[in-house]
Amino acid sequence: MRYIPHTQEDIQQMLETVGVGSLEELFEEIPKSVRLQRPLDLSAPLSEPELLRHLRSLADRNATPDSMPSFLGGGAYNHFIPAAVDQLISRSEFYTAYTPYQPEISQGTLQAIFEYQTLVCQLTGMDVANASMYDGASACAEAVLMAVRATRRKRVLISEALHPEYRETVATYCRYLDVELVPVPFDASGGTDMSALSSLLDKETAALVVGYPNFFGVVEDLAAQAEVAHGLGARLVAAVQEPIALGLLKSPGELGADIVAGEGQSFGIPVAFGGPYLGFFAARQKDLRTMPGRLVGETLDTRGQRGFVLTLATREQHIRREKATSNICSNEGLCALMATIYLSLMGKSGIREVAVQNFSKAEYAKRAIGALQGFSIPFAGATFNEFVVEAGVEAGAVLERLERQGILGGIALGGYFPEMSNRFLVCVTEQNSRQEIDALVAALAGGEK
Amino acid sequence: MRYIPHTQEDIQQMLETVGVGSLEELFEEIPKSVRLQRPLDLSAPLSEPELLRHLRSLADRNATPDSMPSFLGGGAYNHFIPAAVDQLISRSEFYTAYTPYQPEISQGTLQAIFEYQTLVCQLTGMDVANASMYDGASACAEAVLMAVRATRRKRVLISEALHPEYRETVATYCRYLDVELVPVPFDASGGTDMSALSSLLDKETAALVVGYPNFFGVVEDLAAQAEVAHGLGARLVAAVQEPIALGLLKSPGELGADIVAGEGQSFGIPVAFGGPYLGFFAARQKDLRTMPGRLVGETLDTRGQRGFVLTLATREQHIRREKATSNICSNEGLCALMATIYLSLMGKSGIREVAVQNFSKAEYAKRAIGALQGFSIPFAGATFNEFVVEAGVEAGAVLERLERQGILGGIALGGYFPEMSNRFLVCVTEQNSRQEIDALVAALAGGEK
Amino acid sequence: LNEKLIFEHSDPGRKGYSLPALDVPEAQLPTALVREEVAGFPELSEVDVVRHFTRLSTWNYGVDSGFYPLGSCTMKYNPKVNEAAARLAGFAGAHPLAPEHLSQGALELMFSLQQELAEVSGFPAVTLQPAAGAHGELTGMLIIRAWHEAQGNPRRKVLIPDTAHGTNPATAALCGYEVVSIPSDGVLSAERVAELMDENVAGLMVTNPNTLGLFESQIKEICEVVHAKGGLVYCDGANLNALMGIARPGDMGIDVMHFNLHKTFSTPHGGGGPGAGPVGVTAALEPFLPVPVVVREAGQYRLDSQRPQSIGRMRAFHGNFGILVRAYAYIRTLGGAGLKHASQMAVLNANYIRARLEGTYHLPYKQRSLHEVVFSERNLPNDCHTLDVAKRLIDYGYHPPTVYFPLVVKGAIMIEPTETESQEVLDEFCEAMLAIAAEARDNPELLHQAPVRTRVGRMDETAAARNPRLKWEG
Amino acid sequence: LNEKLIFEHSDPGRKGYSLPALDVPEAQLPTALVREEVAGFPELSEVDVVRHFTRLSTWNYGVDSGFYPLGSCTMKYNPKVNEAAARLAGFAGAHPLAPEHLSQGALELMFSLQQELAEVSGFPAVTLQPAAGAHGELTGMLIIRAWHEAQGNPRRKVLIPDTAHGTNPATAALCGYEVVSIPSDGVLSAERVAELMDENVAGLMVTNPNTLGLFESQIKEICEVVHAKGGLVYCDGANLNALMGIARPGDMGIDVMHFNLHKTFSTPHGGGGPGAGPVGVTAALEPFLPVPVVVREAGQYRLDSQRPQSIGRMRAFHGNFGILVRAYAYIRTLGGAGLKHASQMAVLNANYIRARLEGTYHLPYKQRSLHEVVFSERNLPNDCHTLDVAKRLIDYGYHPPTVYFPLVVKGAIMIEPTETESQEVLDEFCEAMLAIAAEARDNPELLHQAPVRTRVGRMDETAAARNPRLKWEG
Repeated sequence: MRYIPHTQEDIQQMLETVGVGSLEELFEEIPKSVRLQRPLDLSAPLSEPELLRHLRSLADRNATPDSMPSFLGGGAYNHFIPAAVDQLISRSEFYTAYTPYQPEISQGTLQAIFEYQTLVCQLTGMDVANASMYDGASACAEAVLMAVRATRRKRVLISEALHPEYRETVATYCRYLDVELVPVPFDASGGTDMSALSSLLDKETAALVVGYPNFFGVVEDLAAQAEVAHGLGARLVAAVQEPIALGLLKSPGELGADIVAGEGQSFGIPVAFGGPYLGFFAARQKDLRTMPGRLVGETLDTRGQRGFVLTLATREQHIRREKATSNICSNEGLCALMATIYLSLMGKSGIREVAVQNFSKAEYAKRAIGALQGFSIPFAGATFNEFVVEAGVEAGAVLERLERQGILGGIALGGYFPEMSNRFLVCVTEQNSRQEIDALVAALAGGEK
Repeated sequence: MRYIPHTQEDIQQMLETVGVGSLEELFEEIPKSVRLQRPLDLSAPLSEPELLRHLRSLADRNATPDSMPSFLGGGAYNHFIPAAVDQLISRSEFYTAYTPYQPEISQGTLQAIFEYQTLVCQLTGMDVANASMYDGASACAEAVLMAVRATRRKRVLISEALHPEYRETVATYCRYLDVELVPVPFDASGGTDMSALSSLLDKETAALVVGYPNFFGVVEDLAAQAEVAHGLGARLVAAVQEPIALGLLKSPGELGADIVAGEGQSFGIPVAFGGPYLGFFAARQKDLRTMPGRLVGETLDTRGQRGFVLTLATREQHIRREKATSNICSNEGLCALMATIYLSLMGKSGIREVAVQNFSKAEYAKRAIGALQGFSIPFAGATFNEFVVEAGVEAGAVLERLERQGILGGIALGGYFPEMSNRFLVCVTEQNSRQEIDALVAALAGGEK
Repeated sequence: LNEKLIFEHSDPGRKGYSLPALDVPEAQLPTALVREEVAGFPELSEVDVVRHFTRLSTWNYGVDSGFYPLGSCTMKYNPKVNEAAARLAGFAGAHPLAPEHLSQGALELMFSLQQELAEVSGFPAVTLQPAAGAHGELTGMLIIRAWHEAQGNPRRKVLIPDTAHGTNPATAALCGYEVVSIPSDGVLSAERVAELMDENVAGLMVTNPNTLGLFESQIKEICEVVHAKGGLVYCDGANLNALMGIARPGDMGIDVMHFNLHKTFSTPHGGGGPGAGPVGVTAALEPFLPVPVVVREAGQYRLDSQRPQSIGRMRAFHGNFGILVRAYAYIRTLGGAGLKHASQMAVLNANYIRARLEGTYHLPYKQRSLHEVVFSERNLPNDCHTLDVAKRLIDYGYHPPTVYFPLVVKGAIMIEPTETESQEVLDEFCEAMLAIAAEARDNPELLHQAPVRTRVGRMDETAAARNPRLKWEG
Repeated sequence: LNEKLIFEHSDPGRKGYSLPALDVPEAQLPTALVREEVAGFPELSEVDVVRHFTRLSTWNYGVDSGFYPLGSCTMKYNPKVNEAAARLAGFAGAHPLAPEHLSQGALELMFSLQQELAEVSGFPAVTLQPAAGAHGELTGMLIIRAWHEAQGNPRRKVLIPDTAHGTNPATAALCGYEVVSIPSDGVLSAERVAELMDENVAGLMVTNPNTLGLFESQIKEICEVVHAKGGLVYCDGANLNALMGIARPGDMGIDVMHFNLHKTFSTPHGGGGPGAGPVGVTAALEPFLPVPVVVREAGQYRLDSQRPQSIGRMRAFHGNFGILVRAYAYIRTLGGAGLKHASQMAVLNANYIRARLEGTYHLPYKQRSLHEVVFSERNLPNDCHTLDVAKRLIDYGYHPPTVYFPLVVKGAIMIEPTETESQEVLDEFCEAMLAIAAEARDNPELLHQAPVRTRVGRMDETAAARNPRLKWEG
C-alpha cells in the first residue's frame, strides 16, 4: 500500500517494542461483542490508474460550462479563475497544514487570513471580519444568531427574496432556540416590500435579513431598510450571495448594514457541485465580542517583529464550550486563501471591471429577452448579474427545450416558489460571450426546433 | 499588463533617475537604419480566459490515448504518470530556478541530480552518468562523438535496427567532423546481423551503436556485440529508447556496453507531441573525462556538511570553449527531476512490475496478431513491448482502417524503411487493457466494417 | 526573510488580471447604487502576487513538510492523485443546480460514498451535507432533538464527558440543551452514566476512542443505559481512524455519529478547512436527515428533498463536494482490507511512540492506547512545561503535538502519529522527544527560548487579545 | 533541516506505486535475458517520496522566490497560465507519430509560433526543433556550413568576439571550424572584423546586444564586411529580450539566429532545462533547415521531411513541444505592442540599476546599457571580490547576478533584471548592493564568510573535482 510505509519487518519490530504478540492484541480493550467479525464489504481496491479512469468516467457524466453554455447562478457562479490561484493553493505548506494553532510555524496561513479579513472589510465596508465560515447560507444563519445575542431579542424578519436555501438554513439553525422567524414579502420591484417591512418591524425585532443582491438578482434598498431597522433597535443583516456585485454596488457597510454574511465562491473558487465554498462574515466593531468564528490579529513576537496569531479565542468553543458564540471549529481556510489570492490579482480595478462586465452582459441579455414575444421581466428593480424571466408557460418546459439545444438556460423557480412555476432565473457572468447570450435569446425566440 | 509591474509614474521616475527624457532615448545606441519602423504584425493580445479557450480548442484537435486507444510507441511511450510527479515538479523552487551555479541556494536541484545520476547508473549498470541531455537521439549522437574522442578513431558502425531518427541525428552531428558512419544490417531475428558486424568491425572502428531494445522492439545480443567490439578496441554504445525495459532486461553495463545513451521519457514524462524529453547518458569510469554534459558531485561545505556541486566543469564549454567535450549548456533538468521522482515512487519492485506488465501485454498481443489470417510476425527475436507486424497489404491502409474503428494501431514502417511498406510497429504498455488489445486484434481480424 | 502585507506591496495602476474586452454595450446602474472604488484594495502585478503567497507559504508547515503528530487531528498523508481527481473539469465545473440527469456522475459518487461510509460505520443512513466536524455534530444533535420532539418531549439536558472536544458542549447548546459534564476516569463507566441519566436527559455525547486515545470499553452498556431511559447516544467520530474494519459505532448501540473526512479519510486540512462532516444515523433517525438526500431509483440518481420530518437544510446545496471526491478516491484506493490495515498501523504507531517515551514522559492513563497517546508535563523539571516542549520540537523540525487538551490532563501532550508515518520517522521523533527531556534537565533555557529557528519567535498573545488589530489599516 | 539521500530513506519491501493487476497471462522472457532486481534502487512509500522532494525544493531559489538578476539568463516571471496550458490533455497526451490529421492542433500551434518568431526576428523561416540555445547554435552553424558546402567550399574558420558565450566556440568546433577570437573594446568594430575576414572564414558569430549589455552598433557594417567576403553572420539570440519590436536581427544583415524561448519568451528554466532554441534564417538558407518543417497546405498542416538540402535531423521528433506551447501562450498574451513594452521595461530596469550603482561599483564600459549591465570588482576594498559580493547577496535574500562573465571584465558582475521586476524590487536590491559595498569597506568578514543564512556554506569545489563522487555508493 503506497500510503502506508510499514513493511512486515517493521511491524514485527514495532510489536516487540510495544510488547504485544500481534496486531490483534493492540485492540484488546475493545470488547469482542462490539468487534466487527467480518471484512468490510467495500469494492476491491483500485490502483492509481484505475482510480483515475473511474473518476474521469464519473466526471464526464456531469455537464459543465465547457460542454454546455450555462446561465445557471442562484448562489453558485461561473467566474474565471486565474491559473495562479490553483498553483499557489497547491503549495503543500498551505493545503496540508492544520489550523494555525502554533503561530511560529503558521505565519503563512495567519498572515494570509489577516489579509483576507482586511479584504472582506474593505469590500463590505465593515469594521471586522472573521477568518471564514462554511458557506453563505450557514454564515447567514450565524449572523442571525449573533444578532439575537447582541440584541437579546428573539424575533427575526427574513426577506422572502433572500436565497431560499439561506432561509431554510437559518430556519434549521434557529429551530430549537426559540427564535421567531417572520417572513417579509417582496413587492413588484422584486425587492423586499418596504411597507410590509415597516408594519412587521417592532421593538422585539432582533434583525432584518435581506439579500444584497437578493435571490432574484435585485439590488435591495439597504439604506432605507437600515433606517427602519435601526429606528427600532434592530440589526440589519445583509446576505451577499454574489460578492462580485460589491465591486460595483455601494457597500453594505456604507448603507448601514450591521452584519454582512455572504458567499465567497465567486472569488476564485470552482462551482464544484456546491462546495467547498466560503462563508464570509463581517460586522461592526461594537459587536466584536459576540462574533462567531476564528479571528486573526496582529501582534509582536519576543524579538519585536510583527506577527499574527489566532486571537479573541475566549468567544470560541474550545475555551468557552457551551457558552461559545458558535460551535464552529475548522472553517474554510483554503477557500479563504483562494479568495485572498483572487482578490489580490484582481485588485482595485479588476474587481470593478469584472463587476461592470457581469452587470453589462446581464443587462444586455435582460433587455433582449424582455423584448421577446412571450417573455417578460416581471420585476422592476435594478438587478446585478441575474434576473427573473416570466415565460407565460411552464418554465421547466422552456428550460428543457433550451437544454435540447445545448444550453443550460437558467433555474426554474417553481421548486422554490410554487406561484412562480412559469418563471426562471437567468445568470450572466463575464464568462458568457455575447455569442452565447445571442444564442440563448435566439433559442428562446425560436421555440422548439 | 499583468506580467509587467511598471506604472506610468514608475516609468517617469525611473527615466529621471537614469537621466533620459524618454524610453526611446534608452535605445539611442541602435542606429536608426536597423530600427523597426512599424509595429510588430502579431495577433492582438488575448486575455487569460480567451487564451485558455483558444489553446483548449487547439488541444482538442489532437488525438490522445483517452480519446482513442493507442498502440503507438516508436520512441515515445504512453506510461502511467503518478500524480505526485507533476505536483512535485510544480513547486516553483524547482521549475523557476536556473542551472544550479550557486550551490548554496541550489542544493535541492543538485541533490536531486545526484540522485538521478545514481539511479541511471543503477539501471544501466554503468559507473557514471551525467545530469541529462536533450533526448535519446541527441544523447546517442553525443555518445558517438565521445567514442570518437576516447578512441581517437573516426569510423562508427551503426545498426540499421537502431531508431531511424536516432541514426539521422547521429549523421547530422557527425556531418562535418570527418566521422565515417557505416550501417550494419539486421537479420531475420530483427537484431543486428552478427556476421555482417564481424566483417565490418575493424581496428579503425571507434564504436558500434545498437538499440537495446532496438527500433523493432527486439532485444539485441549486447554481450556478443561487446565481445566482438572490445576485441578490436571499439566501444559498444547501447541506445535505449524504451528504458522501462531495463526493469526486466539485463543491464547494458552487465553485458559489456561502454556507453549507454537513452531516452528517459518513459519515466514520468508526458509524450507531449515529442518533447521535452530526457536524454540520459552513462559511461565507464575510465572515460569520465571525455564525457559530455554536466556532472554533479558530492563534497563538503565550510562547516563540514555534505553538499553537492556542479563539478568537472573543465570538460565544458563555458571553461574550455572550443576544446569542450560538447557544446551543451542547459539540458533537461526538470525532466531529469521527473524521472527521479518517478523512479523513486516505482522503486525496486515497481520498475520490475511495470516492465513485466509491458512485456506480458505485448506478448499477448503479439501472439494473438501473429495467429491471425493475413498477418504475421516477421522477426524471430525476443521483443520487449513493441513488435513488427507484417500485413501482407499496405500497412497504411490497415492502420487507416483501424483508425476508422477508433484505434491508433501502430506506426507504419514504410516511411522509415521503404522495403517495409507492408509492415507496422505495434507497442503495448501497461496502459493498454486486455480489452483494448482484444479490440485491436478483433479489428485487424474483422477487416473493414 | 520578511514579507510585507499584500497591501504594502501595492502601487496605484498596477494590474494582476486580464479580462476579455467587454463585447456588449457597457450598461449604467443608477448612480445612487454605485460605490466608489474599493478603498485600500491592493494593486499588484501577477508576479508580485505569486511571490507574496509563495513566500508566505514558506513560513508554514504541512504534512508534506514533515511529521505532524497533532493529536485528535489525524494528520495523515494527503494522497496526490486525490488532488488531481477533485480538479477534474467534470467535477470542478459541475453546477449544483444543474438538472439531475446532467449531474449523474456527481450524484453517483455521492451515493456510493454514502454507502461506503455506512458500511464502515455500521449506520444504515448517511448524509454528506455537513461542511465540517462541528457542522456534523450540530446536524446530529439537531436530529436527536427532532426525534425527541417527534416523541413529544424534547427533554432538557445532554451528558458530555469531561474529555470531550469543546465543540460537543457548544453544539448541545445550539440545540437548546443544557450541558451536564460527566467526570471520567480515563474511560466512562456505565454506572456513572446511569447515575446521571434520567427522563430529562436527551442523550449522551461520547467520543470513541476518546480524546485520551482510550476505547470506551463499556460503550455497549452505556448505550443500553441511555436507551433504557429513552435517550440517544451521539458519537463524535473524530477518532474513527482507530476503528476502521475493527469495530463499528453503529454496532455498539450508538445512534448518530459524524465522520471527519479530513481526518479519517485523508482529505487535506487546508490550514483550517475545508473539511467535511457527514453524519450516519440509525434507521429510526433516517427520516430526520437534512435535505436533500441522494437516492437511487431505477438506476438513476436524484436529490430527494421531500422529507417531511427532516431537520431541514444545514447549508446551501449538497455538501463540500470537492472534499467528498477526495474521500471517495481514498476509500476506493484502500478498499476494506486497506482501511483496516490503516487503522491497525495507526494504532501500532501510537503504541510504539508510547512504548518509547513512557519511561521518560509521564503517562497519566495506563489503559491500552489506540490511535493516540496522551502524556502529561508531570515529569518535566526546571520550570519546563508542555508549551516549552512543544516549541522546542519546532526547532527539531517537527510540528508540535496537541497541547493542553484534553483538559483532564494537566499539561497534556497529545500525540497522534497516524498510519502514514514510518518506523524511521517515529524513531527520529522519539529521539527528539528524549533529547528535549534531557535538555529540560540540563539546559532548560533551550526550551524556554524555543523556537529559535523560525522566522518569528513566541508571540505576545495577550497584547493581541487586549488590543485587537484585526485588519490592516494602512 | 537536513534531508538524506533518497536511497538512505529506503526500506526493503516499501512501495510508492500501484498498478492494475496484470490482466493477461504473465509471459516469460528467456532467462538469459533477465536481470536481477535493480540493485540499490530505492523502496519508499508515496509520503516518503513527496516529503523528500518537497524538502529538497526548500533548499532551492526560483524566480517565484524572489529577484533573480542572473545576467544573460533573462530570469523573467514564468506565467502560471502557461503551465496550465502545457498540461492540457490534448497537448500532453498527443503522440508525436500520430497521423497528421489527428495532430492538427499541435501542428497549427507550431506553425503559428514559427510565423510569430519570424515576425519578431525578421527572418522569413524558422525551425522549432532545437531543444536549447546551444542546440540552436549547433543547428545554425551547421546550416552555415551546409550552405558553404553547397557553394563548393566549406571554409576553415569562424570569427568570435572575446565577449561571446562559451557555447559559441564549442559549437563552431562541432561544425569542424577553427575559432578565431576577436578582441573587442566593448563593442565590435567593422574595421577589426574586416582585418580578420577573408575567404577562409566561413562567418562570424556575434551576440547582439552583446554580453556586456551593449548594442553592436556597427552590426550592419560588420555584416556587410562579412558578406562581402562570402561569409555569413550568426547571431546568438540570448539577448533578444532587449530588442523585441525595436529592431530585428534579420533587418541588420544577420543570416542566422537562435532564440532562447526560456529566456525571451518566459518559459521556465526548470533548474537547467528544458528550454527550446528555435532558429531563424534568411530565405537563402531555408532549404538547409533541419527536417521536419511544419508547413500549411490548403488549410491543413503537415510535417515536411522531403527537403534534400536539409542538414538533417537534430533530435528525434519535432522539438520541445511543451515549451513551444508556453512560448506561444506568452506571445499571444502580449501581442506586438506588449512584446515591445516588455523590451522597453527590461532596458529601463537595467539602466535604472546602473544609474543607482554606478557611483559605487566600477562600470568598465560607458556605452548605453540595454537589458543588462556589467560591473567589475575594481572598486572593492579589503580583499573583497566579486564572489564575496555574490555570496553576500544570498544572505540578503537575492539570487546573485552572473559572475566572472564575460571574461573580458575582471571580476564581472553581470546584472539582468528583466521587465517583470518592479521599481520597488530594484530599489531594495540596489540598497542591498550599496549596503554590501559599505560592508566591504567596514566589515569585510561579512562578505568573506557569506552566505551564513543558507543550509550549507560555501562548498569545497576543488575536492569535488579532485576526487569526484558522482553517485551514491551505499
